[in-house]
Order: sequence, then C-alpha cells, then structure tokens
Amino acid sequence: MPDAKQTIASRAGRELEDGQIINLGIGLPTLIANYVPEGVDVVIQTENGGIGVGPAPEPGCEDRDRANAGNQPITLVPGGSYFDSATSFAMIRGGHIDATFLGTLQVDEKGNIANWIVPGKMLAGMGGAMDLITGAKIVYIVSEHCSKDGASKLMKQCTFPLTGAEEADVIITERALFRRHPDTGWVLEEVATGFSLDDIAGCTDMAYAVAADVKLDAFGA
Amino acid sequence: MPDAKQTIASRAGRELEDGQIINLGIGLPTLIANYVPEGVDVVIQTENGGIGVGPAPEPGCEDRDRANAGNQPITLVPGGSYFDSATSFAMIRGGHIDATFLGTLQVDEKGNIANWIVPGKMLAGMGGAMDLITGAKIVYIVSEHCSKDGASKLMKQCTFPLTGAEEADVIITERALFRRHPDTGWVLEEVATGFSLDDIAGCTDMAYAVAADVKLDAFGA
Amino acid sequence: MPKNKVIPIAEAMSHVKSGMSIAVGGFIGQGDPLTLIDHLKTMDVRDLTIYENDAGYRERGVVELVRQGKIKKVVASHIGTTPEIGKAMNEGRLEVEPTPQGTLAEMMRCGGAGLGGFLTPTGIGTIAEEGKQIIELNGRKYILVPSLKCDIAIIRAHAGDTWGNLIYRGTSRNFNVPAAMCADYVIAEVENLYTMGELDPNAIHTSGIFVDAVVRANVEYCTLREEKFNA
Amino acid sequence: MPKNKVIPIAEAMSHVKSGMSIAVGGFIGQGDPLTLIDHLKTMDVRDLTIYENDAGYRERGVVELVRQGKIKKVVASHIGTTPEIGKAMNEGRLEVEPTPQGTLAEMMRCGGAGLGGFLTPTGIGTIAEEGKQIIELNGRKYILVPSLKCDIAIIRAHAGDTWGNLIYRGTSRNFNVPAAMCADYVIAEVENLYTMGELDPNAIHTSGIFVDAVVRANVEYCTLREEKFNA
Repeated sequence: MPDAKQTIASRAGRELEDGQIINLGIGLPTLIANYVPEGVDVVIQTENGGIGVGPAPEPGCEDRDRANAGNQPITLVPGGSYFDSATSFAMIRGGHIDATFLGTLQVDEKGNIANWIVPGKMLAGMGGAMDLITGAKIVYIVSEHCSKDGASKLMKQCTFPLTGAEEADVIITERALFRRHPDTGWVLEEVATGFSLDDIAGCTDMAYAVAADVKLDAFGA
Repeated sequence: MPDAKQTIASRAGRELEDGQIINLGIGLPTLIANYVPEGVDVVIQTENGGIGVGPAPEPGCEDRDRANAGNQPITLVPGGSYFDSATSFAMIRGGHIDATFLGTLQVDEKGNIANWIVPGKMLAGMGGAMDLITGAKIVYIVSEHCSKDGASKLMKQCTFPLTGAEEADVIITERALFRRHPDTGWVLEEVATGFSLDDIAGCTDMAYAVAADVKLDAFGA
Repeated sequence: MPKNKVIPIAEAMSHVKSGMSIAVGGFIGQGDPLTLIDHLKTMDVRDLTIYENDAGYRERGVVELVRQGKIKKVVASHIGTTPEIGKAMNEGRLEVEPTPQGTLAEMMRCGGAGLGGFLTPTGIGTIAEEGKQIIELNGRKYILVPSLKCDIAIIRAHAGDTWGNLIYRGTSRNFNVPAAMCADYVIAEVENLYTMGELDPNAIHTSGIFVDAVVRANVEYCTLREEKFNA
Repeated sequence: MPKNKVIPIAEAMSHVKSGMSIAVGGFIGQGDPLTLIDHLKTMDVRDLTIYENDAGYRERGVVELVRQGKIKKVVASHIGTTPEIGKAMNEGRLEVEPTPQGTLAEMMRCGGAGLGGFLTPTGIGTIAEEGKQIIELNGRKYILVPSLKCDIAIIRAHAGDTWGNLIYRGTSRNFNVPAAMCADYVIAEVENLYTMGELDPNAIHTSGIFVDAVVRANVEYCTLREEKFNA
C-alpha cells in the first residue's frame, strides 16, 4: 500500500503547467513541490512574503528570516523576492496566483470547503486560506478521501463552518480525482490503482457524475 | 513695497515647528522652504514620492529621477527616501503629515477651499490637493489677499467648486494672518506692516473677529 | 526558474486594441513609459481610455496620443502641465475625468489587490462625491470608490530582470507601482536589464508576478547608463 | 535633518497602558518584536487587545503575555502554532477573533492610509461575513471591512536609521509593514542601527514617517550581526 500523502502529492504534481504561479498550503500540499514534472517550471509563492520558493536549504544553512508559512526553512530561486503581507495578499486576492493547493476537513457537492475549525473543539484559524480560496484561479483540494474515523470528507453538505463557498475546482485524494463543472457539478475523472468505481461510490457522500472516459488505475502505486 | 509672495512665505516659515513633517504645494508654497527658522528642522514630503526634500541641486547636478511635484529638481537630505504614489497618499490621507501649505483661488467663512477649477475656463485638476487638505493635521492657505481683478479671495462663500469642505485652519496673506477656531470661526491675529485694521476689513469679504491682542506691523517689510 | 518575459516591443504592444483601457505609470515625465508611448504612436488604435496621474509634461507623453486622436478619455488628477489637453477638452475632442491623486493611486492598487473598492474621506463635500455612494462609518462620511481594472498597463522601471522584477529610481517610482498591479496585461520598459538573481530579492519594488512583458527602454529615455547603475 | 528617535526601551514602552490596542508585527516568529515583548512582560499592564497574524511560535511571542494574563483579546488569522492560546480560549481566559490573513493585513494598511474601510470578497458565504455590512458591486458581493487604528504598534526590522527608516530581511517583513502604519505610537526594535544617510533611499521598506521610537533589538534576536549585514 503506497503512502496516501505521497500518492496525492504525486498526482497533484502532474496538474502543474509550465509558467504557473502556485501557492502550497501547510502540510500535505507542501509535498507537491517534490513532484513538479520534468520540463515544467512553476513559481511558488508563500503567503508570509516570498515568491520563487526553491528547495529546502542544506542542513546548517537554515536562516530564521527565510521560511515558509509553516515556518520551514526555505531558499529562493534566482528571480525570487520578498514582500510584506499586504502586498502578498494583493497578489493572492487579486487573481495573480494561478493555482492553490489546500488540504481540507470537508468539501461538498457545491464546492464548499471547510478546513479551519471544528466547532467546540479545535480552532487553528483560517490563516490565508480564505483569501487563497477566493483569489486563486484554480482551487485544488488535496486531501485523504476519508477522515480518521472513516467518514467521507467528500460530503453532501459541509457541516463545519466554511472556509470558502462554491470555490473548490478539483479534488485529488489517494483514491480519485474529481473536477467540478459550473453546470453539471463534480465529475469523477480518475480512479487510483487498487480502487474500483464501486469503491469510490462507497466512500464518497457527495453526488458526482462519472466521466465517459473515466480512467482506472490512473495514478498511485 | 516688498514682494507679496516673499512676505507670505516668510511669515508662513515662522509657523514651522521643530520635527514637523510638511508638504508644500506648487508655486508660492515652495518658497516657504527658504524661510525655515534657524534651529527648526522640518521634514518636507513631496507627494510624487519623496520625503526629506533638501535644497535644489547645484546647476549641472539635476537628475531626471529626482524632482518634486512641480517637476523642479530636488535633492534629499540624509534620512530621506522614495516611495510609490499609493504609499505617498497613505502618508497624506493617514494623518502622518503635520501641515500642508497650499495656494488658493478662494477660501471662505466656513473654511471651505476652492483652488482647482474655474468653471468653464481653466481646469488644472486637483492633483493631490484634495487628499492633502483632508489628511494633513493643519491646513495653511498661503495666498495673496485679492485676485488679480482686486476681488477678495477671502469670501463669504466660495463660488467655485470646492477642493475641501471646512478644512482651512490658517490663512496667511501679504496683509494679514487669520486662524479659524471650531466654534467662533476666523480670528484676525496679525496685520502686516503697511496695513491697518480698516484696510483688512476693506479687502476681506468673509466674516471674522479681531483678536483682543491683534498684532499690527506683525510681519512684512 | 521563472520564465523569460523579454519580448519584442511590437509583440508586447500588439495586445493593445482600440477601445481598451490603459493604466499609465509616471508623473509629469518622471518615470513615464516614453518608449511604449512612442510605439503606440505608430499603431492604428483609437478610442483608448487612459488612467494616469497626468497626461505627460509639456509636449511629451500621453498628450502626443491625444494629438493623434487616439484617446477618447483621460482620467487624471492633473492636466495643467500639458496645455494641449485642456484645449482638446474645451473643443470637445477629449473627455477628462478629474480624480484626486490619492484616490487614483488607490483605485489602481485596490483593483490589483482583488478588492472591490475602498472608503475615502477625500472629496467629501466637493463635486468628487457626485454620483458616488456615501457611507458613514463611526460618525465620519466616506466616498465609496470602486476599484479599477484596466486591460493594459504600460510602465517604466530603472532596472528589471527577465521575469519582470522591477526596481525604480528616485521619484520615478510613483504611479508605476500601482499601475503595474491593476491590468490584465502589464508591459514594462526597463532602462537596465538583468538576468534573474542579479537584483537583490529584498529590494524589488514590483514583483514579476504583476508583469507580463519586459522590453528595453529607448536609450535616450534612460536616466543612468548601465555601467553607472547601482541598484 | 530628521530628528533622532532612538530612545531607551523603557521610555518608548511607557506609552503602553492597560486597556490599549496593540498591532504586533511578525509571522510565527519570523520578525516578531521579541525584545519589546520581553519588556512588556516586565510591565504592569492588563486588558490589552492584540492585532497580530498569530500569537507567536510555540512558547515565544505574544503567547507569553497571554500566559501572564495581560491580554484580553487576540485578533489573529492563525493560533495553531501556540497551543496555549487555544487552551486559554477554551477555558474562557482569552477572547480570540479569527480574521482572514489578507483582511487583517489590509485592515492595518487601510487604517494607516486614512481610509475608512475596504470591500473584500474574502469570506463571502462564510461566518467571516457575520455582523458585517455586505455591499454588491458589479454583480459581486463584498464584505465591508472597517479599517483598523491601534494605540500602539510594536515591530522589528533588520536595519534601521535613527529617524526610523526601516529595512526588513527575507520573510521577516510580513506584518511589520502594515502594523507600522496603523498605530498612534509605533515602536521599532532594530537589529542593526545606522545613522541617517547610510541606508539606500531607494530601498527603505518602512519610511520613518510612520515610526515614533527606535530601540536596539536584543542581540540574541538578531539574525545577522552588523558586520555581516549588507542592506
């Protein structure tokens, strides 16, 4: 059984297009940087104030003034630069980011996303997620298909407070890839190795159509 | 007869306080920089994007990228810096400028200022004046007392479109100095050499009180 | 590695079409994109709407395009430095919409920042509030100014790299920064061109994220030659 | 010549009184004004309201003031990096107002820029719009966010001159820039202090016009020593 997170990050990496400017959320999404396809150059923005994020620094070369939004040390590629938070969110809200990749607690039929609070339990805060979801041209949800208790994260309707309303464009889990179309809603386009169409149906609460040319064994393993 | 503009600029210079940040309008107000009193340091902001404006450069040392809002070459004093127009007006609108000195076409009893358009005739535009009048802590009107046709610029009510409503705090002309008090309105505090209280009354259309300690021969040659 | 955006001026400017809105950087000649304006003079476009602090200085700048009849409307804070503009307006050949300087700068920045608008106290009690929504907040009145999005922006910088990171010099920064933010397609003429990594990442004034095309400025519009330049 | 704003830390911090609002620069430890926060720990003040992206990182930052019971309320985008904050909130010892990161940054900038507020699409359709005025413009809904003015701001910069011109380094710039704009009294701790004229006038990130007091940062919070620093 392959690692779910690496499967998701690897499939997400194949979405990247040359020249795109992307923002990667904390945690799983950060792994996508390891799966940028050969010949594809993307520019990574980090909302705490940097663009052109490169590989992690060599051990011993970390710098307290060079970190991402998760406080991991970073380097910049040539051409990268730094800026303040108001400018960073001008970039984000202003539609200058091509794609954002975010984890989630819940995502639903209408494209609603809930990933910042479990009422009465955990409040991390929305951080930059509300702005990223609103401003990025394509919003990718990259997340395990089910929560730890086995419930589908792909729900009929989110029950937690939303981070963004009708903003999710693509969902990539370790089991499947869905794209949302403005008129017809979610379409199952790909199923990962080791899962059948029935498996996906069994662990997905939101309604979706199956693409005529749905790909089985499309990624993973 | 002393030069009216120099008289006004010289009296205005005596208003300056150590540490103040000021903005000088194009034309007459620019002359005030020549009358900063000994021992008083003021910081001059220019709305096109500089702060710490110093003396004009030596002939031959002018630089196309270093000019004021009237396109006159400038230098910066040590500690000065440059910025963009959005930041410049954040300074201005945000109350970070202590005093602005502006010429005018008309100013009236309520402190209304009209200095950007003569309807049907001349449109220069308001430039940064509306923002300066709104944002600066003290708004000085520095202007000749009468227009070229001899009419008082200090009117009962402005007839031209306003640049700012109820914003003028001090009027300095070659004949007199008035300060506006929130409750009582304009008060004549000083009369220039060569003019009497009657002279001022004769060339001033707006209502004003005369200060109990009004100074005669207060300024000017 | 960010991509190379240096392209021929004709290719960059081919994005400009009749009827478009153009944000123009500069301030009465300080940092005006004269190379791009010169190219626009050779193009067959008309009915352009210009958003700029002014219309240039004396004979140079956007005023040249007005003279050619290419411009329908100028939204500016000040047109006193180009007497031809007032003349064209009075003769009905040009529409001029005066706008407070700070409001114009913020309209551009807000448009680029994805904000719908902002509340400014500037112009309350004047004709600047005519036709605008007034909002009262904490006892103070504000004009609700919608943000600005343009089709094109043309700007000038003192130094730039091939991805479009820009550094301005002195008071030539001005409207070039907000203009660069608010347009669908942003063309920067740069006086000194660098490869990526040559400019200090802490000293960039306009990130390349806002810039679509980079062209070399005509050498006669350069304030300092490359060999003398110290970013 | 602009005046010298370098004063003893106790004199600068004496402006902080109980019940005040404080804007704090930094981002989970990157550029946090730890010297000023350390000093605040020694002061007898309470009921403070903090506006900051977060409450620090792990054990350090504003979280230390929460532990001391000095803080009434934290307005932040993220408190996940300081577990004590969530605990204090759940125990009713602290009020937390979650705010989108871009909205918080813009609230500060707008307050400093004399704007009454701004229209953001961020948070439409979420609880972020609760209690807020919604304005529809060109067919899109926006939240009207009032701008923020604080009594005090505490920030940190990598380099500063005696007038308070500041240069930040790397991702430590973040909220230090907008926080510096929005307060009545702004205190900057600087890692490397310069005399006026030593910093490049084209490379200043925060103009001294926004800064009221400059103090030296504790040497252990400096990322690079002076001899290695190249602005």
